[in-house]
Amino acid sequence: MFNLILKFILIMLIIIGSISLGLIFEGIDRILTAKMQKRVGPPILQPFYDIRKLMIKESIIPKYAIKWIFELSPIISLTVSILILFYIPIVGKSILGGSNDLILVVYLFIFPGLSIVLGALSSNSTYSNIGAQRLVINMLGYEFPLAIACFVPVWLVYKSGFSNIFSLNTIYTHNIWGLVNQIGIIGLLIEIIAIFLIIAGELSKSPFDLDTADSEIAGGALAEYSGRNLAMLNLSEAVKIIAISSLFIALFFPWNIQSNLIIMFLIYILKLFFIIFISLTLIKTVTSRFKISKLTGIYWGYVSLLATIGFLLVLF
Amino acid sequence: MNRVVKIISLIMLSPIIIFGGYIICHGHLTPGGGFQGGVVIASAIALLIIAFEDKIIKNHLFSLIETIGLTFFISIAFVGIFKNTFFYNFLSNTNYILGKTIYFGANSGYLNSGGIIPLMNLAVGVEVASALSFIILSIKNK
Amino acid sequence: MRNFIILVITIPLLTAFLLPLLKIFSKKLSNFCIGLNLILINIISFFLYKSILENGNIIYSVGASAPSITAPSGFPIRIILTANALSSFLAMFFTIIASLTFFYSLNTLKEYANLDKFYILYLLLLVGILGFLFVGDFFTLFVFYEISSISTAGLIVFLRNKENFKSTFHYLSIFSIGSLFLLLGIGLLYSQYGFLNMAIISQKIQLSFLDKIALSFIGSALLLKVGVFPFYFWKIEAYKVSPISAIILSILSSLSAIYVMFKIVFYIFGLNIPFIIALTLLSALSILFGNLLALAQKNLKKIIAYLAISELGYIILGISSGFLMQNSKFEFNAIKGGLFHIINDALDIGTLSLIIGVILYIAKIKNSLSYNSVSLQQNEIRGLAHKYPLLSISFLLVILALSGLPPLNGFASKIIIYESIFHLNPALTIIGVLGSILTLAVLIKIFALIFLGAPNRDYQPAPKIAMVVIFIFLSFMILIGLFPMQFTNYFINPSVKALISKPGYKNNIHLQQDNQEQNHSIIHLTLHSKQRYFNYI
Amino acid sequence: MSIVYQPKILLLLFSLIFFIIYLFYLTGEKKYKKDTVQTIAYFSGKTPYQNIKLQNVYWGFFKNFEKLYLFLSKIQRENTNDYVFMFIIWLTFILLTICLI
Repeated sequence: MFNLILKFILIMLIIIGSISLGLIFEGIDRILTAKMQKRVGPPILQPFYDIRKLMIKESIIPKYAIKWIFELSPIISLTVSILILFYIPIVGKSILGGSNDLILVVYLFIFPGLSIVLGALSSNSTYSNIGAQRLVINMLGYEFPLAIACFVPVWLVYKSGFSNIFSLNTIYTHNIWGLVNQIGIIGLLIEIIAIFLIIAGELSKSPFDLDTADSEIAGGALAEYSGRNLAMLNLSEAVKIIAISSLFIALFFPWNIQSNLIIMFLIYILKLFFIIFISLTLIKTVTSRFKISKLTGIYWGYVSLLATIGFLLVLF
Repeated sequence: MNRVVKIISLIMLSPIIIFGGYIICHGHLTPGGGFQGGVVIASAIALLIIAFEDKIIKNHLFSLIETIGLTFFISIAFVGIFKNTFFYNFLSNTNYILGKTIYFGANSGYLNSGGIIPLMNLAVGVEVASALSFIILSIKNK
Repeated sequence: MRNFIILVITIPLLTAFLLPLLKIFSKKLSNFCIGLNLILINIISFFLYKSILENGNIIYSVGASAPSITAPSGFPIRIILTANALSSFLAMFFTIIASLTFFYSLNTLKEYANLDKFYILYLLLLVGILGFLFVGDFFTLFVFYEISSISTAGLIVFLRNKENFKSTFHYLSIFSIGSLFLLLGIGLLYSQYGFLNMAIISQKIQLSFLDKIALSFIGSALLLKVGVFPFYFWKIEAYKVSPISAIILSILSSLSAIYVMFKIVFYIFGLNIPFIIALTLLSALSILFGNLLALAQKNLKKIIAYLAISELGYIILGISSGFLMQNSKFEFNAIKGGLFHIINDALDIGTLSLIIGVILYIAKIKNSLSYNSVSLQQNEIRGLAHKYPLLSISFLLVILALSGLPPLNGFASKIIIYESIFHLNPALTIIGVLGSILTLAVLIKIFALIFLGAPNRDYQPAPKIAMVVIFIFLSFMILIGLFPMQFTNYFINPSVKALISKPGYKNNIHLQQDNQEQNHSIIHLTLHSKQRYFNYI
Repeated sequence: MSIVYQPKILLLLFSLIFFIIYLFYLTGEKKYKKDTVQTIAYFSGKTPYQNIKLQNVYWGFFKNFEKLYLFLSKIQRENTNDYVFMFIIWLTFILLTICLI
């Protein structure tokens, strides 16, 4: 019985921790972009205030919308984003370690996108239809280089003869930078560049934010959401930032000091900040939006070319 | 068709059918068998159809005969299961009907010797005759 | 107990021939008889599977107690049927699906003109499928190849309008050439070795140049029947116009053709490495191009065809890469993933086509081509989710299962395939992940166009029995998805052992020693009488 | 190679988190002014709402791969000697792979 309560507390801890961590990092992201554009920027807890305001507002359901899909999909998108964090080794081992949870995590990342698309399509408004189709094109695009990037460390672990090669724990414990020679180091660096583009694409941030393109299609996929539904979507957005970057931390930046939990967690926060700063704030402020007719060309062409070059270099 | 064709076709009907029957029954001895004999009989029926513009033959009759032939074929095979295996030649070497045992070497061919093979030829002959005449009839009706 | 093999094949044959007689008494009686015979086959194939699990494979020679009792001239020309764990498990599984689709078509395909003719062809196609699984010698392989292709042609032309005639002409012209090449290959083997029995030929074959030509003819004729990427064009023509239950049965026939192809390539010709490498490449291509083409289709039934092709690509990818990784520890898992995916694919594509059949029934779209497969162009069907929540929930579950998302059964088999293929070449796993995301995009497009949006006209109420059949399929999918390990341990592992056991193939089934006096026929003297006769599969 | 993918735990965890999030979701505001102008889908132009047309579903994707789809549609033309010709081509491909290598 005691064991159950412990588990329940652990789950609650992870839910609240991931949501608040995500919102804090979103706040930091907003401040940094503001600073880079020479303006003051909102207070650090601004995302929390947004969420509380949204929870108070009315959550309107459009006329011809299908009620149950429209309401359920934001909640499913949030729950699955939190679920991913249980499979990723953040400090020591992941909570739910398995022998092939890398493929599971790659597939679980499709769920939030899928539920937002279904919710947007069910809201029966032209803008959200177009936004949802663009989100699907975006998913089609970044899934290919994401698969390549995720299977590079698996190949390294396989080449040096470990078992259970698809489990994130083995990749996290065996530091892949040690398993590779000089050419491989260059390959991994190229891979990291590709990863920053993939993270920006996954979270549909600036160069790839075609589905919520504010100027073109007024809020895009989330045009019809308001009130607590929109709050759920913002939360799922925040948790996805944490999830995708902690996946790539586990894969590509596993250095850590073996001491008590708090120091290891702080190092994890530092790595998280490093990745989010480069992949989100830096790329967001620097680049502008790609055209939709070029999006998959860029993904399947340049980004996956970058990833495959990295993979080939690692092969030597 | 005028009267001459009708009478000639009626006269020619019986030799054709008898010849077809001969081919079917002697299937296990002489060349030809169920299929070839059935085609001969179907040509006789075609003769009738053309001569009398099918005043007398209805086509659902043929599909009935066809199914009878088919089910007869399959049921003989199923009877074999009780003896040993499917399609088992339970009549051969039993010296009963169609079961005369034949010794290795040249012989003039005995009619009641094939076991269930003549029965199979009979079933296939009936089925093919009715199927082909059904086809000829439907082509004519189109 | 020994006769179960032949009963599974011949009982549907008997009912197919009896149908016109039964129709004279009453339509109800004929439908009742078909249902009864389908349930009978289910029971028989279940007991067959159980008996094979207990006491090994079965060899059954039609017409004589032992395969070696032959004509005096000395070479054994016998119809021989063999069943191992894999083929009997597939037979049991396919009969369950075929009987469920029968009850489904009773409900939704009522408006067909002369239904009993339809069910004759339906049962003949089922005989063709089951025959493929139990075939033991080459000529019966050719006979069942002909039966299934002619009955599919009959099912395509069933609706008798212009489009159907065109597609049947395409279909028949391709398959006559396909069966020609199959016969050519069999003739080459027969002329060289004098035997038609697969076991003897596998024993005596020396893989000369002529044998390789024969293998390529037989292999490509069977690949044509399977319908993977390069040989898929007849499938688009056939599925575009044929009724839903015919689509499901022809999917099952391509799955059983996969079993025969791998049996022949693996057992009889010995592992021909270039052919297996070509198969892996073709299946990777079929995953990609199957999905890419499905994205651009306007016709619902064509989309089913393209998705079926891409799912076949996964199966062949799994099995052939398993064969390529000979005697390494990943071979067992790769083949296990491939076979497991046969079951999942049959269920997923089956449910998808059942749901699309219900959609066509609801929108009162008869099967003449102008309406035949609703072209999504004119948005004839819209906003079904408002009035049919159950149907849209089942379609969402099919989206999850077909594109292989975690909780359901598609993912359970794909994860095994990806793991074991990675050791052969990581590019195959990447193509697999890409294929499943493309399938997801296709299914979202159908869901958006048909289920969401403002409803434009009133629709018929959903047919009761059809929905029950769909829920049975869905419960199968959810059960397999939630308990993949138990399912594979009990069902799939013995089948994989049966497929892999190449050494076992030769000597694990000894001819039932038949000590009646007929044994001392000439064949016994000619073939080194001291040693046991032959070792059969 | 222990394949330790437990769907049951995944589903259990999913439903637990879903339940907790749903509790948090219920604290939000539920009421909204029904069938007022609010609920009509937002559209800046004058033309009334049309459902998605098939031609422009995934327009960006097809625009990107236009040449590929042109080539693919050339293969699938509905005449018989095209199909037979393709079957012969692929037959020779398999013949060459088996016999020559």
